Amino acid sequence: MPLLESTARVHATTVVDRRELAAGIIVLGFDAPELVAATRPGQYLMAIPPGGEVCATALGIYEAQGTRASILFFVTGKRTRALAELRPGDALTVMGPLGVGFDLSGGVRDVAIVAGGVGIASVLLPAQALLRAGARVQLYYGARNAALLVDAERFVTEGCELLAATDDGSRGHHGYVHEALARAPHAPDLILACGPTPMLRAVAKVAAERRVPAQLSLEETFACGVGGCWGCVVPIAATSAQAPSFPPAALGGSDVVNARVCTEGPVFWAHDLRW
Amino acid sequence: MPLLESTARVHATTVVDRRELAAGIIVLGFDAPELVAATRPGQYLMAIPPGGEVCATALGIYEAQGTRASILFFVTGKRTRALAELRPGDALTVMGPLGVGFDLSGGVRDVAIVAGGVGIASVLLPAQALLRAGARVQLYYGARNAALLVDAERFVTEGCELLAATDDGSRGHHGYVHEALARAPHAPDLILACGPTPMLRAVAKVAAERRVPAQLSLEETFACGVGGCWGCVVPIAATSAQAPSFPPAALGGSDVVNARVCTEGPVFWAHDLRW
Amino acid sequence: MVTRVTPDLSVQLGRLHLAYPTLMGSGCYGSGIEYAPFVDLARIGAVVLKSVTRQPRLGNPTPRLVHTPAGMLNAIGLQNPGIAWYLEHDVAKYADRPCAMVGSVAGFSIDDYAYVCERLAARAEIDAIELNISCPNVASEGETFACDPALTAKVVRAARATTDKTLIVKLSPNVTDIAAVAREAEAAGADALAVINTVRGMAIDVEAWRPRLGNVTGGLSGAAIRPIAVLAVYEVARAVRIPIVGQGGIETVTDALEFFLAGASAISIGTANFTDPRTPERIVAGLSEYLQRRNLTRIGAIVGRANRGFANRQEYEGDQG
Amino acid sequence: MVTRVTPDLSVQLGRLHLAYPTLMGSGCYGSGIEYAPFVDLARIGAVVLKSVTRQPRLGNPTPRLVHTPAGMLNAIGLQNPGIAWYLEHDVAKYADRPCAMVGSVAGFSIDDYAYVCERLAARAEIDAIELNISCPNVASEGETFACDPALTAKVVRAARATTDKTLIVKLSPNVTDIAAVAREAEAAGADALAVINTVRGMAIDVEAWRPRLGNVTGGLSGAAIRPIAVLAVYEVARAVRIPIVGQGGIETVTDALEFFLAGASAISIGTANFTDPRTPERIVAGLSEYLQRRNLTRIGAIVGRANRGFANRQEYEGDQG
Ligand SMILES: Cc1cc2nc3c(=O)[nH]c(=O)nc-3n(C[C@H](O)[C@H](O)[C@H](O)COP(=O)(O)OP(=O)(O)OC[C@H]3O[C@@H](n4cnc5c(N)ncnc54)[C@H](O)[C@@H]3O)c2cc1C
Ligand SMILES: Cc1cc2nc3c(=O)[nH]c(=O)nc-3n(C[C@H](O)[C@H](O)[C@H](O)COP(=O)(O)OP(=O)(O)OC[C@H]3O[C@@H](n4cnc5c(N)ncnc54)[C@H](O)[C@@H]3O)c2cc1C
Ligand SMILES: Cc1cc2nc3c(=O)[nH]c(=O)nc-3n(C[C@H](O)[C@H](O)[C@H](O)COP(=O)(O)O)c2cc1C
Ligand SMILES: Cc1cc2nc3c(=O)[nH]c(=O)nc-3n(C[C@H](O)[C@H](O)[C@H](O)COP(=O)(O)O)c2cc1C
Ligand code: FES
Ligand code: FES
Repeated sequence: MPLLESTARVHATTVVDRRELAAGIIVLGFDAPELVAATRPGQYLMAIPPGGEVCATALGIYEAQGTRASILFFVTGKRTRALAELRPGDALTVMGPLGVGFDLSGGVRDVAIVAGGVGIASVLLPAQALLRAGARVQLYYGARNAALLVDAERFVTEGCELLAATDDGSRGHHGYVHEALARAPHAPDLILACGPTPMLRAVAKVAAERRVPAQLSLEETFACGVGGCWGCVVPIAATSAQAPSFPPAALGGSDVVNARVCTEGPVFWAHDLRW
Repeated sequence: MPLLESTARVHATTVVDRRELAAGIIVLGFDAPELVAATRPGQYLMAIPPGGEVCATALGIYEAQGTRASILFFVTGKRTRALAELRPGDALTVMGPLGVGFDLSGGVRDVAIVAGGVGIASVLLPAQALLRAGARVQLYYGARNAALLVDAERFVTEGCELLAATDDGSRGHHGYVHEALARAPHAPDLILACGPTPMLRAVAKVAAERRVPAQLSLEETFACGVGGCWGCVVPIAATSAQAPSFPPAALGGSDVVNARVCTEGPVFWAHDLRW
Repeated sequence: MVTRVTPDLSVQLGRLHLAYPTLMGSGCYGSGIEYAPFVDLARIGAVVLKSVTRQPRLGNPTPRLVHTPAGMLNAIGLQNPGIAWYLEHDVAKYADRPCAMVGSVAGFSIDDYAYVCERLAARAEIDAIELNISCPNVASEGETFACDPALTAKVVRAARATTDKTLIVKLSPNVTDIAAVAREAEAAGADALAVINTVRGMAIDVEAWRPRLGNVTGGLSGAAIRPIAVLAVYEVARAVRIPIVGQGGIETVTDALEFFLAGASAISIGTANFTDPRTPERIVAGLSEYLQRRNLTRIGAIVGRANRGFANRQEYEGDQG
Repeated sequence: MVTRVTPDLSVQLGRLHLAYPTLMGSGCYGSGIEYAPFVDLARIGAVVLKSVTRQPRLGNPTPRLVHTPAGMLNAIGLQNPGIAWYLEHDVAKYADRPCAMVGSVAGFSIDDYAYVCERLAARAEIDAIELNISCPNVASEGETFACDPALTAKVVRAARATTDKTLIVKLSPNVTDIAAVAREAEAAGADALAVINTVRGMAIDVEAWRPRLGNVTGGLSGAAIRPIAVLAVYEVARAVRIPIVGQGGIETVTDALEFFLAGASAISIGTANFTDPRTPERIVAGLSEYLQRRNLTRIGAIVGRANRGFANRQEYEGDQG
């Protein structure tokens, strides 16, 4: 049986570093050289929480350098609570890298990255790659308040221009992050975005208005995370290069198919989405 | 509606002391002066594990003095694992004291207490009460090996005579604890026992053979712990003073009724049991 | 302008008025007296008493309980002293009751149900009757009535004829179409429906090679069955007009809200009392807060609102203010 | 004298011989290929493929998944490209399969089932067929066959006529008497029964006041339903002589043993793969250890042993040695 051409594997790793960036926002670093070698910007992994909860949980690959990768997550429920209990020296099993990453080909020079809340976890690697390739990277970074703009300075150190937005005005633009993007004097070549679905919809609208191509990293409830259950779909144009193999005649005039966020995505072109 | 004449209450307490007596055997001390004041030897409490597991868990009241009570437990499953994570300063809610304790009336002078494994948690208070009343107390204490004879010295300090038994012979009698009891040169006035069901059955047999009255503290799977669900029953003689109110005619010749271990017990006279 | 008033949590089930929409599940809460040291019974709606039968029953052999993932199996087997002894020795204790007392009736024939229902309902201490036609733990003695719409109709009609007090009929999830059974119960005169009783299940001791329960099979309750119960309430709510007492795995206010939104007018709490007896008061407090936050003045305002598509319920009035 | 030999875990389901008694649940494991980077497929018994229908299906609207206590609800809605496209584009990928491939057939009429079954079974890459007559997530389009013994008999007979390959019929727990359905499936020619598919359920978003699933209702799987599934296997095992593939919430070797002891000859793992894809290999290792510890030489020795009371199964041989 032909295997998928996949570099994803189960990695039994060890936590080597734990930082609490803000109350309930954790970064766990772990040694996984093969994962690092295989990871492309925008990919994610499935973390298996200790204690055998019902499903593993999808998390962006935040950092990946040398032997060290990390995840950054908000403690929202059972599974992230279990992960938050891990300390350096504890075992951690992850599956990855998974999904398609951002498409950074095409020699883009001027990129706006939009991150909302925990979306920040998926945009460090693309920012680093773009900066390495000599692009200008503006980070539009929104959160409820200044304290939740975690690791913002890190991105500045890497070379990004930071444009913060907070719901309460405690730092940067007072309001939504897409509003800051809409007001930017010149449009970028490309927009990359990761964050809550309402933010992504708003970014897609701004991108369409300003006629800038945009890639959105979507979030859906996952079960398998590897393409086996078809539980995580989003409707996209049947003409998209990311559309799953499907008989065109079956669509009965509709041009929409359901693509798996975990496998065909999580990154889709905004203009392909039919949500 | 007439309330039960019960001194049991919900107590919101704080852990003040945590000791690991052996791997996976924990004592948690907490401040609960009203619980202490109400507790009689052999009673238990329901501990509500942090995290909202399905049911609270029944644990003997190990120590009770002044403002301080404690529980002693073996980490066997989800609920005791959750309790084992508590540290001094953490909140702990308990309901108690519950059940009937040992009957120490009648001026007994020479008592054998038989404890198997975690059964030790329910026999410190009766030992102390008997010693205070001037009785001789022999503690027959069995465990798999010497390391699991936790707090044995504590009982000696209190004034008990210790007769240890271990499955592997690493301390005291090599074999079961009831064998040590069967071989004792003179029979005691009274036997009190707490431990695994097979041990209790063996103790009951020895007690019958030697014609010594015995009180056994039973263990059953509990749900409510307060007499509301009738899930924890054991068959006893309908003539027992502990038999629940039931129409005698209904028994159709049988002399057995099902009594709640949590409420009519957990301590029953061995001669009343029909198990 | 928004005035924050304490929302009205009261509920009407036939002739029975409850100050709070929280009932304590039959068989889980004894006679209520057992829980009096731990909760303020005046802050709950009603205790549904342990089911009583015509003849005394010794119940099933031990073990009667097994803990399972997010739930538990029970097979008590309706241990009870029989209606005669019960009327003589137990019922008088409820004279000064701080909340409503709902008598629960179980049986093995239509005549049994009518007989016990009539005698129990005649007592002033009993405020309403629940017909437990869905106990999964005595099946060996006959078919479960609630698994058959025709039998359900007959037994409800017979019980209905014996009393004017509120008659709640407790349905079983162990059927293909619970709505069909619900319709029969309504047509036969039920004032309200309790949805659901436990789901049939079993656990095996893999070392001893035998069932973990003395009765072999049991009834599954607790959070594990909540999605099954929410759907049952949703389907029954679309089939009948009488109020529903939703139950099955309610542990938190969020869980309770799922049932109200699915179409329950009241809820019942069973297994979650075993986790923490303060569960009912937490849920009542949480319901008040939720309604206040959404500027709603009464619990009825959210009943059945999970789907604007159904038309046969009258509570819809939308967020106010 | 005791010799420790590696126990024989192989199992025979009709004409299908499996090296391991572990199947991967339909709809949970894609085509198996998706899991190949994470597990050694040569160490599992069979992959039951995602169900395929006559016509292509776009499936249900998102959200299709909700996590619930100790389980999850799904409402995928049988998204698949239809049998024609499937035969042309997908089946050939299984030519060099490292384990058995069981095709899963779903449909909305007896004719659908027979049509798809015949075409799929004709392919050499497909080792056996499972008839999914129990999907709870397409009910709006017609009654679930497995909820009706007579319909079950008809659809199984029609499928049986199209192939000599092993035919596994997948039953629904959403019935009062699963044994009655099982007997009909056996009489109509099923070689084995898959017990159980998911339990119908629902979850509600209490802030948005709407169902959490795009399809409103879904199927509950995972540890929450294990007691329900164990009982279903136990009851079916006493009603039929053909082998049973037990499933519903199997996560550990202990869970798997419950199903074998209840009467399953093989087991299927679905949701637990989402927790950890190493679950199947852990269970296989655990079964070997358990049998060795008890001096048993083959998995068949424990099938149905939870209750010595049933007489119609032949595997009983007691602990040996
Ligand atoms: C491709 C991808 C990448 C992702 N990357 C990241 C990342 O890098 N970092 C990160 O933090 N997250 C990320 N996520 C999201 C993350 O996977 C989920 O948030 C995570 O699974 C949460 O798991 P949990 O068990 O802790 O919370 P859950 O229990 O799943 O809860 C999540 C949310 O649902 C709510 N909720 C849970 N149960 C209920 C209930 N019964 N009723 C009402 N509401 C409820 C909670 O309040 C919470 O807000 C990603 C998701 C995807 C799909
Ligand atoms: C009156 C009374 C007093 C008690 N006093 C004490 C005391 O003082 N100290 C004390 O430690 N205990 C005491 N117990 C026992 C205690 O209540 C239980 O052991 C406790 O509830 C364990 O809870 P748990 O969730 O940690 O373990 P559980 O999960 O309930 O497990 C308990 C045992 O069952 C086994 N088990 C659990 N799940 C499964 C499964 N799915 N399949 C097979 N086996 C399984 C475990 O291996 C374990 O040995 C007392 C009990 C009673 C009735
Ligand atoms: C230990 C136990 C005993 C029960 N006994 C009865 C009973 O006698 N009569 C009855 O109608 N329901 C009985 N039930 C069912 C409950 O009243 C309730 O309907 C069911 O458990 C679902 O709710 P829950 O998940 O909140 O417990 C019993 C449930 C449990 C757990
Ligand atoms: C996401 C998901 C999709 C499923 N799809 C199918 C399907 O297409 N056909 C089918 O017969 N069963 C399907 N099932 C049911 C499983 O095969 C299995 O019978 C059920 O989930 C119980 O086992 P489990 O608890 O181990 O998952 C699906 C289950 C899940 C969780
Ligand atoms: S989560 Fe299973 S296919 Fe995407
Ligand atoms: S545990 Fe409920 S009556 Fe004893």
